Amino acid sequence: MDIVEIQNEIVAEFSVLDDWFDVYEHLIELGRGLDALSPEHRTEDNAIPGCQSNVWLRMGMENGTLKLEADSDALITRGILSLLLRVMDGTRPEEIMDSELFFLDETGLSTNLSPSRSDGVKNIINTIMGFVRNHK
Amino acid sequence: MDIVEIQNEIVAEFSVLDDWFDVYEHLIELGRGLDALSPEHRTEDNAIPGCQSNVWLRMGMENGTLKLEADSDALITRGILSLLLRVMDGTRPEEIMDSELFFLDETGLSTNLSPSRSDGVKNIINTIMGFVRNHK
Amino acid sequence: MFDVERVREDFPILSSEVHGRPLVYFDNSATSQKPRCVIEAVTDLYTNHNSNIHRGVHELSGRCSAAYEDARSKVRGFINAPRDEEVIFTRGTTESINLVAQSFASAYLERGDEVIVTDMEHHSNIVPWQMACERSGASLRSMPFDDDGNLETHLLEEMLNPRTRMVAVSHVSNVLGTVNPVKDIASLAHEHDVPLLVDAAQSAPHMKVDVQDIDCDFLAFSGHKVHAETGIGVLYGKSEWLEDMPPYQGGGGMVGIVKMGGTTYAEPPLKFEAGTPNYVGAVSLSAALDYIASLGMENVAKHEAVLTEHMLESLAGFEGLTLYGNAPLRCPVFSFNLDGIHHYDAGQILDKMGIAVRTGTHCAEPLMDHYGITGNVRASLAMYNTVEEIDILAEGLRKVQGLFA
Amino acid sequence: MFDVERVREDFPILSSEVHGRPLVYFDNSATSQKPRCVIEAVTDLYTNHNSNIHRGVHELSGRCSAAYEDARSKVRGFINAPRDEEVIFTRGTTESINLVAQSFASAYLERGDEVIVTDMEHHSNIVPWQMACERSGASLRSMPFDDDGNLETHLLEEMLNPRTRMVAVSHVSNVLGTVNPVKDIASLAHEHDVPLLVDAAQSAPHMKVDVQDIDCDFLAFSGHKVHAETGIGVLYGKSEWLEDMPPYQGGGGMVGIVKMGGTTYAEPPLKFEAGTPNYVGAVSLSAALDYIASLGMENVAKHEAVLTEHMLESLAGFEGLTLYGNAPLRCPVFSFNLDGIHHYDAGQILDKMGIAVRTGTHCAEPLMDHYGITGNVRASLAMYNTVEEIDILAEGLRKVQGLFA
Ligand SMILES: Cc1ncc(COP(=O)(O)O)c(C=O)c1O
Ligand SMILES: Cc1ncc(COP(=O)(O)O)c(C=O)c1O
Repeated sequence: MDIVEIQNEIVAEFSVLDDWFDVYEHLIELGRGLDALSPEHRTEDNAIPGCQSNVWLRMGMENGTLKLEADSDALITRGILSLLLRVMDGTRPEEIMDSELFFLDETGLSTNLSPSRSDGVKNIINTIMGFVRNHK
Repeated sequence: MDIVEIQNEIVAEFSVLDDWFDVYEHLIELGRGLDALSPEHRTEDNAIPGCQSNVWLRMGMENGTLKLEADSDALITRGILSLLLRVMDGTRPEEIMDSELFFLDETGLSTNLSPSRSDGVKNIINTIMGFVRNHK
Repeated sequence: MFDVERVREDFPILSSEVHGRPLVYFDNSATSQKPRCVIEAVTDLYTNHNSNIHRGVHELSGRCSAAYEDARSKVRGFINAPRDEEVIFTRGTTESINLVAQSFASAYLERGDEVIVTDMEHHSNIVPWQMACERSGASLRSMPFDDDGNLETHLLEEMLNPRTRMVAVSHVSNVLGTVNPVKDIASLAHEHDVPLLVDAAQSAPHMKVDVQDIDCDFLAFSGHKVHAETGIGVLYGKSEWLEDMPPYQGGGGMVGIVKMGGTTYAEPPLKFEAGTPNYVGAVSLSAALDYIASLGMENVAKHEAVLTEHMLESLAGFEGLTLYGNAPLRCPVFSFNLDGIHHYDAGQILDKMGIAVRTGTHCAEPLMDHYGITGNVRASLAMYNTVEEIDILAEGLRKVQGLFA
Repeated sequence: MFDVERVREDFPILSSEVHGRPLVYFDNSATSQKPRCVIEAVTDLYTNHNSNIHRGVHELSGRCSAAYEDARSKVRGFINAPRDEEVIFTRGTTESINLVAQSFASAYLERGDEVIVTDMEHHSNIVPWQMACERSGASLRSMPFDDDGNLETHLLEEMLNPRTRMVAVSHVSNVLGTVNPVKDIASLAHEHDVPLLVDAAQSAPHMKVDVQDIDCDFLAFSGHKVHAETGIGVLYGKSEWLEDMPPYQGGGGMVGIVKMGGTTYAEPPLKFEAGTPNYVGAVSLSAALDYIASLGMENVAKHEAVLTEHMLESLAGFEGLTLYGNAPLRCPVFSFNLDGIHHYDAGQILDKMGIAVRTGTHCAEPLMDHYGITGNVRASLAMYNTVEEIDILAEGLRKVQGLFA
């Protein structure tokens, strides 16, 4: 699946959820499923500033694709991180840069998250995009 | 005339004036009639702070009555000073302290003067009253 | 009597909905909501009277100057200060404390001197002192508190020494709700000839604050936390200090005579109010204090005592919840964590139910360090909150627990 | 096109009467009036959205945080700053300049260094530098101006020397209306590696201010002078300076990690915004800038050019009147005296005719000293003033002369 197809899949997955309660339940479930970052990588250097929970990103390149790991101490944030990983981990930088990141809007997650929270997500995405630009 | 009678006289004098224009004309006339304070008495020490024009007061006691001299570089202010002199100069401290100072309100001068200007007049009166209290 | 439903009608925002649910506003320690009379005072000023103050010769300027000075008198009465001249308008508590820390520090703080704060302070009563200490070579000491949220005031006696120059303490903790014994602290400090600054940001909305009764040397609070506009605050200072202290900011309004070669300064309070002051904010504060007076602070306090009791009952029996702070004397500020659930997760879910709480460190990291936590959930109440809203919160917390179970 | 009558309808206060006469508001340099949309933005915020910003987890806080940061972007656009992070919200011009004077001074000013201002500055761009010089042992130098109100910029070249650390100049004089050649001053200062601060308090309401075109290092202006609320202002600073400079005030919102033993600071702009910022003021500024944009600053300037021409014609032929300042490039600020009539006397009579002017020194005593006067009468115009109002002023001045003849 390419980056568009994965996002469409996520949009479809969220479209069957009835209300915010189900959405959050799903995010929590996704958050539970996210692999933890080992403590030695939860460093100051890997931390994203401006989020209301601690968020750590570990980024690298493997065989020409982005290797992305992420963690947070808050479960809902982990759920969002798991979606970002699904879309971007293992994807080629060019592909990431050439595509729109539309799933947050189309799932309604960006309006569901209040502005200051989507600011946090924006910081995370900006950090990833910065890395990606430097490694294309 | 005692301090009440003088004030009544002033109130009567202003009551015949038709509008603010006449009132100011009269104040200016009164201002012109006020004796100037000689330059050596227009000192920092005799200056009243918080007025929008320079105001100087020279106070002393003569035969048990208040000796009041005053000046300003603005003519309307001089007019008001001349009224204050008429009421208080040559009056015994006890008499000043025992009487109401009602002429500003009853002539309408205190509403005619906008709040910040009557603040200036208030400062002048407070300064005089302070002196009077210390010399009764 | 205090009729909370009638009071609520005075606050337009309280009838709004958030995420389709009636707003339950429990973030009052961050900022308070405004009664209609405050909003209208602002509108009226801009619509009918607006003009800059400071010796304007014209009518509008006179009106606004008078309104500004009336507001100062109103504040004087609110905190029972002896003189209007002891009331300085600032942007808020933070600026008030910075004013003292900077102006006081440059006058009195020297290398080796000490300033005492407490471990439960808001950053705004820590960082200004750290900066002042750094500039002057003084050092900062901090009074600890126990797990119930009571200051260990018995330690103050031995912390005070001939090098102590200032004690700065919050009247009420913005996390624990503890009402600190500032009156005792003042008398202890004064025995050592040390002045006391009281951060009244969290007490002013809830109780009668009396600077003469406390006998503090400085006291700071924010307009926006007592139902006035944002951008206005107060510093009370005893005249003897204000007259001695150098000015804080320079500019229009705070001067005597200005020459390039040297400038003389106005008397307090003007000496400390450089530039166009927020006279509209001051007028809104005046309206807010009138509003509080019309209800009666003692009635507000009585109503809030009922809320406090209900909240404590509700949270005490709550399984899987840790409440921080349990002081005998407290204001309606409650902070807690649900076991195993991140405060941010909890806050997000509560938000979806229309319940506005704050999560995180509440600008009190040393306090969080005391408990070894990264943050918590804070529900802070005001005069317009109700027992029913507390029940909605409890219900909400149970839902949160369910979601994360 | 610019229809002044329609514009006037947007400003509720302009239809009011003072002393039974239609208000002629000519005190715009002191503060400007507010269009309905600004007043309504404030009301709307307090009625529907109000909450403190800074990492609030709930909806209202999110809305206000977003509105605050949007306002920052709006300001960035208004002054054409490269980055949002270069825009700091303050209480007003005075605080902006004090921020630079204090924070910059503690980082860069040393004994023997020099700061250059001008003889036509507002006290708010003099006294902060005097205070900074006094603290650091630096000295203040001042660029003179000629009787027409033109800065003697040819002297700047020789005033600049290796000890010069800052040049601080007003963009537009608040007494003479002179538009100073800040772009030339910037390039001259930069040739000597000296930063330039521009006091744009009086230019921002009247002309396009472009920090990149000027290439200034700092620029300050006040919200209340561009039709926004009182209590909000702006400091623009180039990132390289802001990153280097130590913080100004300490408190909530401007920190990284706070420990009693030491604190780290946030990045700019937050580093310079301690405490609850005036987010409502910022939102009102955003609304005011939108309003100005909807009219088009170039249209405002064109209308004001017509007013300026009419005023100059009116005053040039006026017998017994001395006009101060006659610069080729000017904003609609006019100050004058009637021969033999004290400015305060004149102002009081004009007030009675509904004409609001300011009298006195206008916080510019060194300027008054240049002309050897104790003050003058200032008529300062804004976009909503009309040619007819100028005629009313002229008529009023004749009446004043009559009264005092
Ligand atoms: C040129 C100039 N600078 C600074 C100021 C000070 O502005 P504020 O009082 O808003 O801080 C003014 C306002 O009068 C001014 O005209
Ligand atoms: C105890 C305490 N001190 C100081 C402050 C800072 O107040 P402001 O942000 O209004 O300056 C607060 C507000 O959060 C507070 O709760």
